[in-house]
Amino acid sequence: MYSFLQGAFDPALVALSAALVIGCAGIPGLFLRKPGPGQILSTVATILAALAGVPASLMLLFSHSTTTYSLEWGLPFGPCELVIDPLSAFFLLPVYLVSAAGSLFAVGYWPAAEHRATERGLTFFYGLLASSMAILLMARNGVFFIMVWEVMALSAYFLLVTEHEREEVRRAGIVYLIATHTGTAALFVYFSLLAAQTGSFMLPAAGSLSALSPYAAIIALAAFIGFGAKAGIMPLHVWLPSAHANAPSHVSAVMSGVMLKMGLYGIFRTLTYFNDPPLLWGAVLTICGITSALLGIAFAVAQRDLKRLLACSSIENIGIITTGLGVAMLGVSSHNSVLVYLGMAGALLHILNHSFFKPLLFLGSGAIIHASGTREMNLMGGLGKGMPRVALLFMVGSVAICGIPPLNGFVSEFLLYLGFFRQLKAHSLIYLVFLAPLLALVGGLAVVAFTKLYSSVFLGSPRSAAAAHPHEAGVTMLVPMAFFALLCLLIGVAPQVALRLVSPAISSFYPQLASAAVSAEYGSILGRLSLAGVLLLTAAALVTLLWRWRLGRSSVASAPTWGCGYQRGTARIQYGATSFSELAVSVFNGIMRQRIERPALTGLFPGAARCSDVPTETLLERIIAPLFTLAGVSFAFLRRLQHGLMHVYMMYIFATLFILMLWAN
Amino acid sequence: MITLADQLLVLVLLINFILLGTSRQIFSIRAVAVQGVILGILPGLIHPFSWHLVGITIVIIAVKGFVIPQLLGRAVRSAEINREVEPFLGFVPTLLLGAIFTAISFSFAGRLPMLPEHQNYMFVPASIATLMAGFLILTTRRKAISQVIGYLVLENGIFIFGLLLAEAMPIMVEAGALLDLLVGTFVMGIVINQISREFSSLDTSLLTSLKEE
Amino acid sequence: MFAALIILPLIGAAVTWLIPYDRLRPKVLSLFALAHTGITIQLISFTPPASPGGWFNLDALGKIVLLSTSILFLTCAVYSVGYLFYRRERSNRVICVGLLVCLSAASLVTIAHHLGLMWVALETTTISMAPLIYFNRNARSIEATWKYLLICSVGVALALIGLYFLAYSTIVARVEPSLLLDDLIRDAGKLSSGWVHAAFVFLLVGFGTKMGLAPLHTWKPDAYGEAPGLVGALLSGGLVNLAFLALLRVYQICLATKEITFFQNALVVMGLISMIFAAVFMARQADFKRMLAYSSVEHVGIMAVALGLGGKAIFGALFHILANGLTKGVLFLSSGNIHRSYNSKNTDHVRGALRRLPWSGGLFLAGFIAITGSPPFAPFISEFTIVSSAFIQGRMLVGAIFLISLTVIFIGMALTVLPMVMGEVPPDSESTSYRDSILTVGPPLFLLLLVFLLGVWIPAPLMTLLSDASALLEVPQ
Amino acid sequence: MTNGIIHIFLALVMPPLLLGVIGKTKAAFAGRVGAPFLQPYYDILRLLHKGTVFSTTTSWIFRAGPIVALATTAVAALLIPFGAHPSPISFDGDMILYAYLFALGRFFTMSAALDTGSSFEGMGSAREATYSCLAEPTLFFALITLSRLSGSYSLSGMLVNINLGVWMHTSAALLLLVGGMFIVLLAENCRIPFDDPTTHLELTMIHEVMVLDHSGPALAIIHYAAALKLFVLGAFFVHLALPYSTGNPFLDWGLFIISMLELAVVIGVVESVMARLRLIRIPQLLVAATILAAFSTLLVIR
Repeated sequence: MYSFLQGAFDPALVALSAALVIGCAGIPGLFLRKPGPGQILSTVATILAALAGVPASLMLLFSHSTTTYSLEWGLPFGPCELVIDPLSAFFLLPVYLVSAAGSLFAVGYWPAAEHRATERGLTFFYGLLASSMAILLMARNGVFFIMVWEVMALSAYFLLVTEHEREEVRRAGIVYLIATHTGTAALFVYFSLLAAQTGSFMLPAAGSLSALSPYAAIIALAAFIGFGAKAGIMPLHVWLPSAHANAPSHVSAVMSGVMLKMGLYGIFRTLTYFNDPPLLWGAVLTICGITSALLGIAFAVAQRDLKRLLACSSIENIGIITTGLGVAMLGVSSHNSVLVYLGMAGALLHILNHSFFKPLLFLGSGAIIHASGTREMNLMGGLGKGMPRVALLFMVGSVAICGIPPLNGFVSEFLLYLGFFRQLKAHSLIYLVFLAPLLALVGGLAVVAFTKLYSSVFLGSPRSAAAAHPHEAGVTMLVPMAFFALLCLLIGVAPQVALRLVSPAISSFYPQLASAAVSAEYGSILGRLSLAGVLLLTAAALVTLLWRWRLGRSSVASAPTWGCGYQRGTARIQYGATSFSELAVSVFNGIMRQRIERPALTGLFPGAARCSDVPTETLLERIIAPLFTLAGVSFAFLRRLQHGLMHVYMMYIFATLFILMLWAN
Repeated sequence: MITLADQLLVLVLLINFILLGTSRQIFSIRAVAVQGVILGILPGLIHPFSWHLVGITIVIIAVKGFVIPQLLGRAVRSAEINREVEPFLGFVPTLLLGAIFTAISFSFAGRLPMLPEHQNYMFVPASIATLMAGFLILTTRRKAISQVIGYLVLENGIFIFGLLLAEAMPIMVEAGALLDLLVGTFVMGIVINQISREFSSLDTSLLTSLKEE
Repeated sequence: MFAALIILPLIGAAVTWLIPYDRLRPKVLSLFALAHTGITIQLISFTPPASPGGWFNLDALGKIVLLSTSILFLTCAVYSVGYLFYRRERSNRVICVGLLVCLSAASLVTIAHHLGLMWVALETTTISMAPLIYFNRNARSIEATWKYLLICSVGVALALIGLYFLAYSTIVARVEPSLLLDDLIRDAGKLSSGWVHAAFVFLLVGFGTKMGLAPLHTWKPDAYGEAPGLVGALLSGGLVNLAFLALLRVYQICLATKEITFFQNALVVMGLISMIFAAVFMARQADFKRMLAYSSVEHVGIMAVALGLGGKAIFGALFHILANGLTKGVLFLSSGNIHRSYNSKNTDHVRGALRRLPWSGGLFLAGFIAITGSPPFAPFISEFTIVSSAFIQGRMLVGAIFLISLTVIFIGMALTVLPMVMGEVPPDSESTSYRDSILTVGPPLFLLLLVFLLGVWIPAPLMTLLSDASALLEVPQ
Repeated sequence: MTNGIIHIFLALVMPPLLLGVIGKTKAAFAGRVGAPFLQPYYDILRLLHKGTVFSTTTSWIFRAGPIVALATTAVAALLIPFGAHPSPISFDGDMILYAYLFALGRFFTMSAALDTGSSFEGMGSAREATYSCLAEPTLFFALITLSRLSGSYSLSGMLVNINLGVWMHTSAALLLLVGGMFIVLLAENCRIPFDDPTTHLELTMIHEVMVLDHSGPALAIIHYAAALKLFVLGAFFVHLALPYSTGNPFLDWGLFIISMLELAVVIGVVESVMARLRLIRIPQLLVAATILAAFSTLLVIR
């Protein structure tokens, strides 16, 4: 069937033009006098492009074909090729889906009429970001890659500082910009050394480089720093929480749902070059991955800012994906194809899943902030009554992100677990199995984090006046969320379909693998999983029926919650977000540092006082910021060289002359 | 003739030391003037007579010997309350350094290949020594006036070297010399006078307000 | 044709001197600048043969510098119409005349193939710029002028004696004594190495001072800080390139003498030192014009390193002449607008420029992004070429220092620029008469568009020009 | 087929009996006669006929809580083998599903508790969340050990495999495992020393406090679900601790029922002789359990 359709038209061309359309979608708005139409226009264009782009990339994915376009450009860096292979096609899917959904969400969330000053720029850079990501996946010329990469990074920056009147947004922006620029510097090294190896700036073909060559290690390191900083792998994550927390929500959705994946794509792509990666690489990836997962979710548990919590959980999910990739690399190095398959399948599928439920949650948080006007979870509560639909969709997202059946998050983690357990029969690397309990711990913490999030936002009774009168989100905001929720449920109930989606990408990553047979085997296992899912739903339905029947037969009354005898209960004595996680935080105290401001109570009748505890960015606040201060101080000392004394300036010249003379002879 | 030229060059070197050693602005200005006059005479001694040469000589003597000193002197008299040099480095160390540099420049010149007909001149060492003396003044004297003087000495050093090339590429040398004179006179003079107008006195004008704090 | 290039601006200078109306002068200035650009393009497309005697000749190197200088000058001239309108309080006769004289001298530098003549022209540009730096007529500006003048004159004097050494080496070598570039390159093999080495050192220091390589750069922050925006643009985008051209000439001779290694190493070391200096001085810089000055130090450092690396990096260096010149134009002109509008160049007072001056603020931000080597702007092309060739040549250390200082500089600049343009305008900041107008915003915008264009697409003729030029600087096999 | 039916029948009917046995044991220790063995059944039936009071602050989550809790436990019951008989549903990796089903149930019970907006129920769910996520790794270490011993990736495979022979070989590892799993069993089912189901001081409760606001049929469902959870986890534990099997299928069923009752008695004994721990100590005990399990894993892997 695909072949027939391909006869009809060239999917690669469709995908490419879709990307270009998305990029140009925001431009008309810049020139229109009225604010509204530009936004509508760009949204419509983006959605149409996505509608064309998704099927096109699916075809490319399943047809296992590789299409190449050569772009004419006047720069002296060799030919500029655009190539779409299954790996790129796979990563293209979330780009189209999320960007389209986000732009639809923006119509309700950031209406042009209310944000005359910022809407144009926002729409424009949003399109630029989306299309640059799509084109990035096709770029095969290193220099072109960097250019697109930087366009992506910068447009993300401009989206992030949309509300730059706020100090906190500016800080987040600067941190982000510095981090991403440092990453780009690493990419300079990366592509230069690749060029030194291959003699051209074209990205090497799969398996064309040897990992034993002296530069390979440096190349890998540079890639890890450059791409890992973008992906937010620990310890390169410092920019991530504040950036994702302070961007407009639909932008956070794209940044977290797609942009992080671009960093991962870079790492995937890099690993394909080498035909014999040493064990060390896989080990490093695995360790960094599991560390990010654990610490990321631990930080998430401690957060009190809604979007920060989501951002930290992004670090966790990226960590899980990286773990999967690392395990797969270990499989490659130890020639254990089952491990490769399961690791890659888990990683890729989790990439897909994360780009469904994370945007769902971020969009949901947008709706929440829209309704309650704050990001502080301790001030929310009871929103579920005002906005039941959002609450339902958000519940789907939360369950999915905890990796709980019957939703999609579970499927990818399930594959990883299988991979770990399979090691018990392997000849080497048997200790990988110890990742299973760690991953289980991550899952447990995720449940803590998201019950905290969900309950303190939607459940109970409102803790502040702001949250008292929420309003349901509009259709344009609900539709994208519902769309993602549906996808989560779909993959959760029919995982074997999703597995067919990732197999081509895997085989393009590791051609030696006889992927058909293996995928068939695991397809059947996942089939049993979906059976269990169905059973679960039926069981739930049965219990519900039983209960309804009993409810019908007996009296139903309603009364205020029982205060255990305490009659004067107020909304403030509910368990809030902070108090809920307090116990868990105290257990993991070593990892999560809380800055606790306690007032000093003195005298017999101390006045009113507040106590607050704020989770701290350990790495940023304890290590990096001090380093910057140190550098500033030492530089200030060095700046005395420019002291305005003419004769000393003359001495500089004389000294230079003298030294050069001595050197010359 | 040659011997006379060499003796004059020795005189130039002596003047360098005077400049390094003297503590009075006016005196050092005069000294530079004398040095200029001597340099004006030098071409006449080593080149055959020509009207062109006469012209050059007159111009140089006029400018180096009279115009510049006049400008500087006016600046000093009008704007300088304290007419001491106020060196950044004491006189004795400066003189010692001067001596050392002169020695260095002689050895340096010795190591460079020369035309046989220039072998027994001391043009090269003298020019380099003067150059270094100029640098020494520039680096050890605080005041604007002193630095102009240092610059002039520097130029004189270059001029001496130019004499070696005079017959090979006369236009070049003259252009260089004249342009330097232009800078020396007008621009420096003008700026000095501007400074003295801007800051009522050159003592207050140590010119150190532009810096990184 | 060559004569026209030189004479026309001089005529212009004379005319502007005679014009009695302040309003009229800048317009005439831009008229002559336009004519000059026309001649430049004419010359570049149909290059006449070298003049008899070979004193004047426009080779590829000269073309590149001439092109960038002429474009930059034209934009600054147009800008001056709008800018000087805000400086009505004082006569603009000196500045207009000075600019045109400088233009004439600059063109002479690019076409002169006789080192002595080139030197004379260079010295002329130095002198003609002095009164422009003193435009503001206050204590600070006189100090800046004084330092600029004395240090640059000393530098140029050193260059002169360097030339003398070179000439003397020809005499000693018993070849026909001359400072014609072609003769020198021809006879380079025979010259006596002692003198040649001394000459190279003196020329490097001399032209390096004019160019502002650290630690010879000390005049730069003062001069750039006190001069008006457009003068700063010309200093950092024009004069720097002229001095660099002079250095390129020396490099050519050096290449011919087969003793290039020392010179190259010296260039790399001084270049890296300049970049490190810039990195140190740019962090927490409270005066954004001085910050731009240090950025200029950084970029001459980049050019020097590229020249020292040789090979593919030469292309980067030559392209950087254009990229840096034009981008500096954007930065200085827009910063001039911001300075006018806030009447302060202290970053503590200048806040929220994007709110008060959307265009100038945006241009300044874009210029910052461009100058720090982010695509899709021209400096990225050159800087990436240089870094990559450093690594491809296997000179890891050089590449590493280069990249690290680039990153530190980016951080320093970001911490200065972003707070300036973002956020709210402080309520206590004084309101001035300045408003963005087409005349003050158009020129930098035009430059930015050029920078962007060159960043994504280098036209074929320019490409050939650049490759010809780099062929002149390649080691002959 | 018959085995499947028996399996489902037992899972549906037997769980409350365990509670009854535990109660009887404690009564015996206290020197009382105690409630009849079938008391839990009576309670559940009575509750099913009672009316319901819904708190005004609650939303649909509150109602979903009990349903999901029961549904997940029921599916888990289908995954675990009873005695020598493999479970009706078993496939590679079902143990992971088994572990995560409880997480799902927990998610909803905790949310339901927090939905009431009562500070006590919030307290309870906070504790539940922390302790259960600490218990998580222990279970996985146990699974690893069993999978290593049996070479199978499904619960039936790895549990049915355990028999005296295996005990002979790897007694040390299995002993450690039994210790760890027993702690987890008590913790997950909120028995003493972790939680006291019969206390009346809300401040000290974990599980019981989370269901304060549930009433009538909902409470019945919750009690039944709790019993079922005890049964399911107990079945897992019984496989480790009492791995007897005769060839005869029906004898094996009997054997399984007996050993479950034995387990109930043991729990009863523990509850009678021990006091509830201070909340601060609970994490330490759980971590200790994890360490035991980890050691057993190391023993079998090396």
